[in-house]
Amino acid sequence: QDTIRFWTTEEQPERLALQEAMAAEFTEASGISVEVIPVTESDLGTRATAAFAAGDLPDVIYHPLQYALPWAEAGILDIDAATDVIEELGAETFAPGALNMASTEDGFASVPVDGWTQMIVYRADLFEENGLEPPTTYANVLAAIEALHNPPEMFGFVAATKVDENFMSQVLEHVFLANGVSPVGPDGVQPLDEAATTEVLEFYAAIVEASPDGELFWQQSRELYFAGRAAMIIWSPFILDELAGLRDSAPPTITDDPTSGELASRTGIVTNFAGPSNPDGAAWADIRYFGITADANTDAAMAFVEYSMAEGYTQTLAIAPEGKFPIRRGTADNPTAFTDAWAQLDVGVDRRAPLGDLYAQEMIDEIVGGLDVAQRWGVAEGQLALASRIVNSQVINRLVREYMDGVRDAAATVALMNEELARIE
Amino acid sequence: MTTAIPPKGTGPLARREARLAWGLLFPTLASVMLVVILPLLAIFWISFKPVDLADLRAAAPMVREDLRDADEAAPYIRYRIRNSSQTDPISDIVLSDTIPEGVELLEVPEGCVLEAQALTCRFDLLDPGGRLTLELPVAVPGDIEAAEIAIETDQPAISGAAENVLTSGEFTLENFAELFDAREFWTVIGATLFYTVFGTFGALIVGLFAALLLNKEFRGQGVLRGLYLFPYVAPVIAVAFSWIILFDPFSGSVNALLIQMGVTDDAINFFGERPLALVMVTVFEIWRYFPLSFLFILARMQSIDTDMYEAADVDGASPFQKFRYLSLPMLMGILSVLFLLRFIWTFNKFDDIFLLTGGNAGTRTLTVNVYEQAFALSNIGAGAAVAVVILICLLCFSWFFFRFMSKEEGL
Amino acid sequence: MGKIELKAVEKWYGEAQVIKGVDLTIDDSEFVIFVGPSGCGKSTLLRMIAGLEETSRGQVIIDGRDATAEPPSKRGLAMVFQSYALYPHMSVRDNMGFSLKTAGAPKAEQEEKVAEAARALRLEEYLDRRPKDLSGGQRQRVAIGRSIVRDPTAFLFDEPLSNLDASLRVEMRYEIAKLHQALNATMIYVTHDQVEAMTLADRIVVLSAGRIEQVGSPRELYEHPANLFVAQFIGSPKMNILPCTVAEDAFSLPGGGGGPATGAAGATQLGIRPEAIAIGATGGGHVDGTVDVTEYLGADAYLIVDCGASGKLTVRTDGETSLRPGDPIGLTFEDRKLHFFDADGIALR
Amino acid sequence: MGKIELKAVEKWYGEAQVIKGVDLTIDDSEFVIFVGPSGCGKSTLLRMIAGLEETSRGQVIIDGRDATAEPPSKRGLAMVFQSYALYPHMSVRDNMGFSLKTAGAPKAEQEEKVAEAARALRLEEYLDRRPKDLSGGQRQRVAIGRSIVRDPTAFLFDEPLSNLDASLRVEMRYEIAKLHQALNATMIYVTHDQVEAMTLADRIVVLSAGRIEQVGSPRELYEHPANLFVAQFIGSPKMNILPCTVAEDAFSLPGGGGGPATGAAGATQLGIRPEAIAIGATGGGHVDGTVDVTEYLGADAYLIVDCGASGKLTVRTDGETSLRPGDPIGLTFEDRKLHFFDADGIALR
Amino acid sequence: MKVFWNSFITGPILGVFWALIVATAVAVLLSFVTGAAFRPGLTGCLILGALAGLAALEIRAGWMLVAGLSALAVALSYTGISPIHVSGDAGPGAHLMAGIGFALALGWPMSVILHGCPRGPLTRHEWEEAVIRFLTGFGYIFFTAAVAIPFYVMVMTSLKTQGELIANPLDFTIDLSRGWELFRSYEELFRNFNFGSYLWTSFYISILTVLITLAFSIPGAYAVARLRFKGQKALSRSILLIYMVPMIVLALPIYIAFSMTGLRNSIAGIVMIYPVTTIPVALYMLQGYFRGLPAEVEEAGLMDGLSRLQVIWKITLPLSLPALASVSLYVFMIAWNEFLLAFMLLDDPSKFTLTRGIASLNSSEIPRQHLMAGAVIATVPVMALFLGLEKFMTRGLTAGSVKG
Ligand SMILES: Nc1ncnc2c1ncn2[C@@H]1O[C@H](COP(=O)(O)OP(=O)(O)OP(=O)(O)O)[C@@H](O)[C@H]1O
Ligand SMILES: Nc1ncnc2c1ncn2[C@@H]1O[C@H](COP(=O)(O)OP(=O)(O)OP(=O)(O)O)[C@@H](O)[C@H]1O
Ligand SMILES: [Mg+2]
Ligand SMILES: [Mg+2]
Repeated sequence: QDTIRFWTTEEQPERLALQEAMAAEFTEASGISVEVIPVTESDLGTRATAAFAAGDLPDVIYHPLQYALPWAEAGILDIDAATDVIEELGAETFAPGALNMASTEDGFASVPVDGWTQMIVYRADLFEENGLEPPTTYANVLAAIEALHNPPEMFGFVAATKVDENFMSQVLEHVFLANGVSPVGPDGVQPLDEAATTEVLEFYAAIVEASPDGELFWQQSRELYFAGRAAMIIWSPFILDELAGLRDSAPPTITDDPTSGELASRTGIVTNFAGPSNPDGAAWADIRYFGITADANTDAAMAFVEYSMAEGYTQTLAIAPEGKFPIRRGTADNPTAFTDAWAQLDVGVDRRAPLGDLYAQEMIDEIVGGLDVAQRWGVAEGQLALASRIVNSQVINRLVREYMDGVRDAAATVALMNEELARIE
Repeated sequence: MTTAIPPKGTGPLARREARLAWGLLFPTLASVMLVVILPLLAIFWISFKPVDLADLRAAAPMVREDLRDADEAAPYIRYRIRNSSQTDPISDIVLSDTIPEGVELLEVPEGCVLEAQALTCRFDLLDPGGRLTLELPVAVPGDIEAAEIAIETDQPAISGAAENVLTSGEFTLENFAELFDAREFWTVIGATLFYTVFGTFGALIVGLFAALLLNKEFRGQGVLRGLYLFPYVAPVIAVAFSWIILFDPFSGSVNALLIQMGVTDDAINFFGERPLALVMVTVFEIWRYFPLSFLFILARMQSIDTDMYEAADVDGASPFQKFRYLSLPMLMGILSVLFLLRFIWTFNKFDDIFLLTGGNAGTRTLTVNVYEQAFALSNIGAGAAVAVVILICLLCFSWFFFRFMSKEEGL
Repeated sequence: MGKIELKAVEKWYGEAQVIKGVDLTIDDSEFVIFVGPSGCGKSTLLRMIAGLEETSRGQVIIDGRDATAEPPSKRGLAMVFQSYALYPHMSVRDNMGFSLKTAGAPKAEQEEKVAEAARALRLEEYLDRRPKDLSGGQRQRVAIGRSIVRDPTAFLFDEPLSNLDASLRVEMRYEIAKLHQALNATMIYVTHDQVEAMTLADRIVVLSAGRIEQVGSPRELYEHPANLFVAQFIGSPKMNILPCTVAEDAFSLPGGGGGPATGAAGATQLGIRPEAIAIGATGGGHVDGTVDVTEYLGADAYLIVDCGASGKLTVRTDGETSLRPGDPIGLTFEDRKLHFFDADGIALR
Repeated sequence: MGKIELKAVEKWYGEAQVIKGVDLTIDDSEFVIFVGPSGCGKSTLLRMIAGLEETSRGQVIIDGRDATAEPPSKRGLAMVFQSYALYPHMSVRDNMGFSLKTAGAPKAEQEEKVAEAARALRLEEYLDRRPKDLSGGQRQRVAIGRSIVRDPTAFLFDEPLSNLDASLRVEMRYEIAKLHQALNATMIYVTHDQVEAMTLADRIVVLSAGRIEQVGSPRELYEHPANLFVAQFIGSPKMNILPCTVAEDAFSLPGGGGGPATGAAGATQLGIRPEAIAIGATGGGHVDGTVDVTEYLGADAYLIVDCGASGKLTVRTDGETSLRPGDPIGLTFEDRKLHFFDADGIALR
Repeated sequence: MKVFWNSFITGPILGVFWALIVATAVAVLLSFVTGAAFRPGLTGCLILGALAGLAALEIRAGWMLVAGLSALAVALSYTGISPIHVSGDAGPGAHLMAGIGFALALGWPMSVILHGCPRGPLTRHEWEEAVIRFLTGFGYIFFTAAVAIPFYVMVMTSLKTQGELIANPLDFTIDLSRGWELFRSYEELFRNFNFGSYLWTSFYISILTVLITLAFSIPGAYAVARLRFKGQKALSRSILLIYMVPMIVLALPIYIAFSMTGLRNSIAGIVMIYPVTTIPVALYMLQGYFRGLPAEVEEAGLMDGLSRLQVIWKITLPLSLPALASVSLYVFMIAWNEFLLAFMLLDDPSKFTLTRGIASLNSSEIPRQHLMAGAVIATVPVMALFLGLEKFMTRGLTAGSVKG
C-alpha cells in the first residue's frame, strides 16, 4: 500500500485535524495513506531545500506562491506532474490569474488551491468618531495615526518589523505595490524609483513610529488589535473568524467576553491601498498551491492532489474558509460548484457561523473581490520567479529594517537596495 | 657492572601493555576520527567550494512516461526526460524500460534499441535544466485502457553521470571574500565578543557569589544547591522558551510588572531590540551557566584546607581580609581554568541564542551565523567559511588554554 | 605573661560529650604537653583554648581574663597546626608577616619582626620561596616563625612533628626544646608520640576519653603512674602487668613467686617495666618462663617470655644476649620498681 | 621451593636510573628485608620481582626459571601491599578466596583453604564483613590471609605495617615473625623502620640510591657495618661519628684523647654508638663536654653532649641520671666497640 | 572607609538598602500572588529602612521591631510615602498584607544583620560581619527569585489558557478549582501532538546513547588513565581539545554526510551521532576517576592471577560503579536535553525527540500553554533524576567539568 507524505503550512491544531480528516477520506477512497506533516511557514523554504538535498522530499507540499517558480527552477517540483493534474482537472476550471502566476514555459509549477487578499483592518468606530476617511491611501493612514496614536493605550498602527517573517515581506510588498514600486521589470531586476521608494520608506517609517517597539509580526498585530490597543493593522482574512470571537486560542480581549462579536462590528477593512505616486492603488493577494515534488511517488501524489481539488475541495476550503477563497471555481459540468459551496461554509473554530452572519455583505464583497484584481511583483512583467527570489532573500525586509533603525538614510537605502537586488539576479 | 646508558626499546611487559592500550582505544579513536576529525577536514574543504544546500544532490536525470492520445488514432508513448539541476550537465544517460505485452512499438527512435520488449535508449548529454521528450508511436491491438495503466504503472529506469561540486576540482575563495565583505561581519564579531566576554565574566562572578553564599553548612543547603543548579540541568529549549514568554513585550509578566511599577511606560521588547537583545541573551547565558561556575568554585572552596582559615583566625584576619588574601588567591586557579573553559564554550554556544532570538536584533554570533549562512540562506560554502573562522579562533584559544592550563589545576 | 586556666571545661558535639570537665592551670612559661590515645580530645581541648572551638561549658581564663567568649583573633595566642596551615600562595615572608599585616602594623615594623624571626629560625635564605618549595622541616619552622612574629601570650602546638620523618622529627624536637629555652614562653603542645612528650615537657597531661588521667612531670608519670592507664600508656615497650594477690604486706604471683608489698593491700595487679626485670636461672626469680621470641635491636634485645599463668612478659636485656627462643629462664623483678594496682586500676602507692 | 635470584638487575625510568645493577640471591624460606632511606628504590626492586614493574636490564630468576618476561599472574608470588589493597567490594571471604576462584579451583577447596587461613589468622568471625568494616590490624591480617591461601612461591611485603599505629605495629610484627616460623616460606619484606628490620630479618639488604650497601644478618650490620652509611642508618639513636686521626695503631681525637686502634690505618673518622659511651668526671675519658640537652625517656635518658671540636655526641644513660643541661662531664668510649672509617666512608675492620 | 565603622551610620544605610530590596521583593511577590498592583516606594523605604536600621540597634527583640514596623508600614501605605504602594482599588486587606509583609521582611532580618553590633563605633570585624550578613540575605533572595521565577512561569503558563495569560500577565496564581481541567494542555499534547511517542523516543535514544557511550569510553578511559604507552599524555590532553569543537561546526559536515547517505531524518543517525558528542565527556570523566582509583588494588588483582582485561572487568568496574552512575546520568542528561542535532537532522514528526517536538510547538499558531506544557514534560524527568540522584549528578557535573 502506498503512503505519501504531505507537508502543510496550515499547522493550527484545528486545521490540522481537518486536513487529517480529509486525508483519511482520501485513503478510504484510494487506498493510499497520507501522512500530514505540519511545517511552520517560516521554515518551509529551508526545510524544503534541505529535504531536497537529502533526497527525502515529501510527496506533496502545500506552499505559498512565492515558492512555486523558484522551486520549479531548483528541481524541487515536478512540473510535469502538476501540469498533468491541471490538465486532468481542466485548466479552464481554475481562475486564470492564479494559474498564470504558476506557469512556466514547460507547464505549471504547481496546482493553485486557494488564495486571499491582504487587508488593512481598522477601527471603523474610532475613524467615524474622529471623522477620519477609511485608510485607503497613505495620506489617510497618516492622518488617522495623527489622530489616534496615543501609546501605550492606543497605537496608531502595528507594522511588521520582524525581518525573517514572511509577514513583513507581505506587508512591505503591499505597501510598495500601493505606491507602484516594483523591483522587477519586464527584463529582470529594475532599479527602484528613488522618489517613489523614498515615499514608501517614509510612509513605512511613519507607521513603524506609530507601532510598539521591537520585532513585530502578525502575532503582535493581532494581539494588540484584539486588545483594542491598535487603530490599524494589516492582516489576512484569516483574522475574520477570531475577530468575531469564534476561536478561543486567539480571543478578542477588548471586552471581558472573549466570545463577543463586538470588535468585529466596530471593524472596517480595506484591500485596495494607494500611495501618492500610484493613485489607483493595488491589492495584494497570496495564492497557495499544491506542489508535487521531484521525489514523489508521482501517481499517488497526483491522485491525492486531484482528490483534494475535486471531491475533497470543499473540505480543503473548509479548513478556514475566511482565508481560503476558491481558485478552482467549479467542475466542467458546474462551473460555479465550488464558489457556491464555499459561500455556505462555516467559519470559526470553537464556535462556527457563516461569514455572512458575522460581517456585512459589502465587506465580504470587498474582501473577495480583491482577489481578482490583486497583484504581485513580477506577475504582469512575467518575472514572478525573479520577484519571488527577491522576496525570499529578505533583502528588502532587512534594508527597510535598517532604515528604521537609522542605520542609513532613505537615499542610501534605495541605492543599497538597488545594488543588492542587482546581485540577486 | 652497570652501564650508564638507558636500555633501548621497550621490554616485553611494556609492549604487551601498549598493545592492550591501543586495542582498548581503537573503537573510541576510530569513532572520534570518523565524526570529529573527518568533519573538521571536510569543513575546510567545503569552505573553498561554491556549494549550496541544493548542490548536495548531484544532478540526476528524471523521467516521466505516459501514453498520449490513447483515445485517438495515433497513440504514442511519451518519455519526458529532464535534468534536475539548473547548473550541472548530465552525460551518458541511459533510459531503459519494458514495453508491456500487447503494446507494439511502431518506430524506434535514434539512439534506442528494442530487444524483445526491453527498450534501451542512450543520450550523450543533457544540458543544465535541459529537457528531452521522446515520442514513440505505438499500436495497441487490445484493450487500450489496460495498456495505458500497464505503461504508466511500470516506471522506466534512468541513469546518468554528473559531477558533484563537493568532489569536483572546483575551488573558490568567494566564500571568504563574501564573508569578510559582508557588512554584518564585523557586527557579528562584535556581538560574539560581547556575548563571550560578558557572558563568561558574568557567569564567573555570579557563580562566585553563589558559591560564597552556600559555602557553609546549614539546613536546606542541599535543597538550595539543587535549586541553583536547575538552570543548567533543565533542557535549554524549555528554559529558553520560558524566558521568551516571561519577557514577552505584549503578554509577558516582566513587562507587566515593570509598567505597573512605573519603571517604564512602554512595553520593552527585551529580545527584539538592539542592543537590549544582546544584553538579554548574555544575561540568559549568565543565568544558565552560573550554576556550573558555582559548582566548581564551591567544590574548590570546600577542598581548601580549613586549617588555613583557622590559622588566619588566629592571625586576626577579618572576613573580608580572609576573602581577599586567602580565598581569592586560592580560587584564582580554578577561576582562570573556568574562565578559559567557559570562554571557549560560550564562544561556541549556539542553541541559546538561536532559540531566544534566532540571531536577530544584533545577536548574531559566529556560530549562529554558520547556521544562518548554511541553512537559512542555504549557502553551505559560506557557512563552512564561517566555521573555519571559528576554528581558527578556537585554535588560538586552545593554545592559550594549554599554555595556562598545564600550570593551573592540572585538568 | 601567659597563664592559662581551664575551669570545668566541657565540650559537647550535639549529644556527644567529648571533653568531660577539665580543670587545669598552666603557668607562665611552662611547657605543657597533652598526650593520650587517638580521639581522646587532645586537639579539641587545644582548639578550645585557641578559640577555634566553642567552649560548651566552663571557662577559659587567659592571664586572668575570662576569654571564653572571645574570638581567636582577640586571645593573643599563636597556634602551630599539624598540617602547618601555611598560606600556600604567599611567600615565606608574607606568611610570617600576615598577622602583622592584618593588624595594620607599619611596613617597617613588619619587615623587622619577620627578619628577626627568620634569623632565629635560620630561614633567611628561604624568605622568598613559596611553602611548596620547602622541605617538611623548613615548613615546620615557617609555621613556628609565623607564630613567633606575633609575640603571643602562649604558643599552641597541635602534633607539629607528626608529618615529619623519624630523623627530622628528632632534629625538630631538639629545636623546639631550644626555642622554649630561648623564648621562655608558655607552650601547650599536643602529641601522641610519647617520646616527644617525655623529652620536651615540663608537665605532661595524660588524657583519656575527654578526662584528665594524670598531670605531672615526665619522671613522675614514668615512675609513679596514677593508674593502670597511665602506667601502660607511658613507656615503650609497655609495662608488663601480671595478676597478683596481696596479703599482709606481701604479694604472691600465680606461679608461686612473691615478695614484700607494703601499702599495697587490695592490689590485684602488679606492674613491672621490661628494664626492671633481671634474667636468671629457672626457679631463681619471681616467675619462670620460656623465651618465645627474641627481638634483637642492636643495643638491646627484647625477650618475649611466656610465663604461663602470668602471661607473656617483655624483658629488656642486652643486645649481646645469647638467649634463643625456647630457652627456659627465671625472671626476677626489681622490688623498688614494682607497681600495684587495685581492681579499678588505681595505683596503690 | 622459593629461591629468587636477581642478576644485574637495573631499572630505568626514561633517562633516570633507579636501580643500578643489583645482584642478590634469596634462599628458600629465608626472611629477607630491604631497608634504606625513602626513594632508594626498595619498592621498585620488590615490584620488579613481583612483575609489576618491567625489568629494564638483567634477569629475575625464580626457582631457577627466568621470569623476567613473565607477567605477574604467572610468577606464582604473593604480595601484601602497604595499603593492603583489599578488594573493597568483596567480603573478607571473597577477598581471600579470589585468587583460587580466578584459578578455577573447586568450590570445596576454596572454602577449605580460606577457612584454614582464617583460622590461622584469627579472622573467622569477620569472614562476612567488608574490608571497610575492619580495623587496620584486621585488614592487614586479611591481606596476609589472601596471600597465604595461594601457597605462593614467596611472599612479598611492601611496608605492610606502616599504616598501623605504634602498639598495633608491635603486635603485628610479632604475628609476622610467628607466621614465618609456621610457614617457613621465603619472604621478602620492604620497610624503612629499622626496628622491624632488625627484629624480623634473617638477612637485611641495605639499599641506598639504587645500590646495595650491605647484605647481612641484623647483628652483622649492627656490629660490623661495612661503611658509614650503614653505620649511621642502622641503630637508634644514630651512631656518633667523630673526626679522628690514626697513627701507628693508635687513634687520637681533636680534644686530645685517644687509644689503641689496630688495623685502622688511614681512618679519618671514628664511630661509637651511644650505649658504648660511659660517663665519668671531666678529663677522665676520651673527650670532655657539657650536657646540652637531656632527653628523659623513662628507662633511659639520652644526653646530648657538646664536645667542642668533636661535635655533639649522643650518650645513652640510665633514666635515673641526675645530670642536667650545663653539667660538664667526661666521656669514655668502650674500646671494643669503636668503628673506624676511611675518607671514603669504608669501614676499616 | 573608617567613617562607616559606626553602627549609627552602617545601621541605617544597610536598613535603607534592605528596605528597597524587600519592598521590591514583597511587591513583586504580592503582585504575582494576588494579581493586583503593588509597587515599591522610594521615600517610604528610605524612611522605614533607616528607622529599622537604628531601631534594630536599640530593640534587640526581633518581634518587637517587626510589630513596630508593621504598624508604621500599614499606616504609611495609605499615604504617598508608603514603602509599598498599593493600587487604589485594592481593599484594606491588601494594605495590611503589604505592610505586615514588608515589616516582617525588614524587621526580622535587620535584627539578624545587626546582631552583635554594639551601638556606636564598630570594629572592623563587627562591621564586616554585618555587611556580610546583609549580602547573604540579598544573595538568597536574588538567586532564589532568579532561578525560581522562570521555572514557575513555565509551570504556571502550562496550566492556563491563552485568554487568561493575555488578560493579566501579572497573575501568577493557579486556579486549583479547575481540577483536572488544569492539565488540559498536557492532555492535548499527548493526544493530538504525539508527545507520548516523543517522550518514548527521547527516552530510548538517551538510554542507547548512555550504553554506547559507556561501551566506548570505559576501555578508552582505562587505557588512557592506567596503561603506559607512547602517546598516552598527548591523548589524554587531546580529549579536552575535542571537547572544544563547537557542535554547530561539526553539525554542518555531519548534516551533509547524513543527507548524502540517507541517515538524515532517521533515528539510527541520531543514535550514531549522540554518543560522539558524549564520548569525549565520558572519557574525560572516567579517566579522571580511574586515575583516582588505587592502583594497588588492581595490582593485587594482577598478583592474584588476573589478566588486565579481567582486572578491568572484575575489579575496576565494580569499584567504579558510582562513577559509572554519575557518567551515565550526565550523559543521559546531555542526550535528553540535546536540541541542535535533533533540530537539524529530524524532520519527520514520527521520529521526533522531545526537544525537537517542543521546537515544533514554537509556532505562533499553537497556544503558548502547549509550548510550556511541552517544556515541563521535558524538564520534569531530568529534574526528577537530578533531585533523586543529586549526589551522583553533582559529582558527574563536577567531574565532567563543564560540557556546555
Ligand atoms: N565536629 C565534630 N562532631 C562530632 N564529634 C567530633 C567532632 N570533632 C571531633 N569529634 C570527636 O571528638 C573526639 C576528640 O577529637 P580530637 O580531634 O580532639 O581527638 P585527638 O585526641 O586530637 O585525636 P588525634 O590524636 O587522632 O588527633 C573524637 O572522638 C572525635 O570523633
Ligand atoms: N614512574 C616513575 N617515574 C620516574 N621515577 C620514578 C617512578 N616511580 C618511582 N620513581 C623513582 O624511583 C625511585 C625509587 O622509588 P621507590 O618507590 O622504589 O622508593 P622506595 O625506596 O620504595 O621509597 P619509599 O620508602 O618512600 O617507599 C624514587 O627516586 C622515585 O622518585
Ligand atoms: Mg588531634
Ligand atoms: Mg616504597
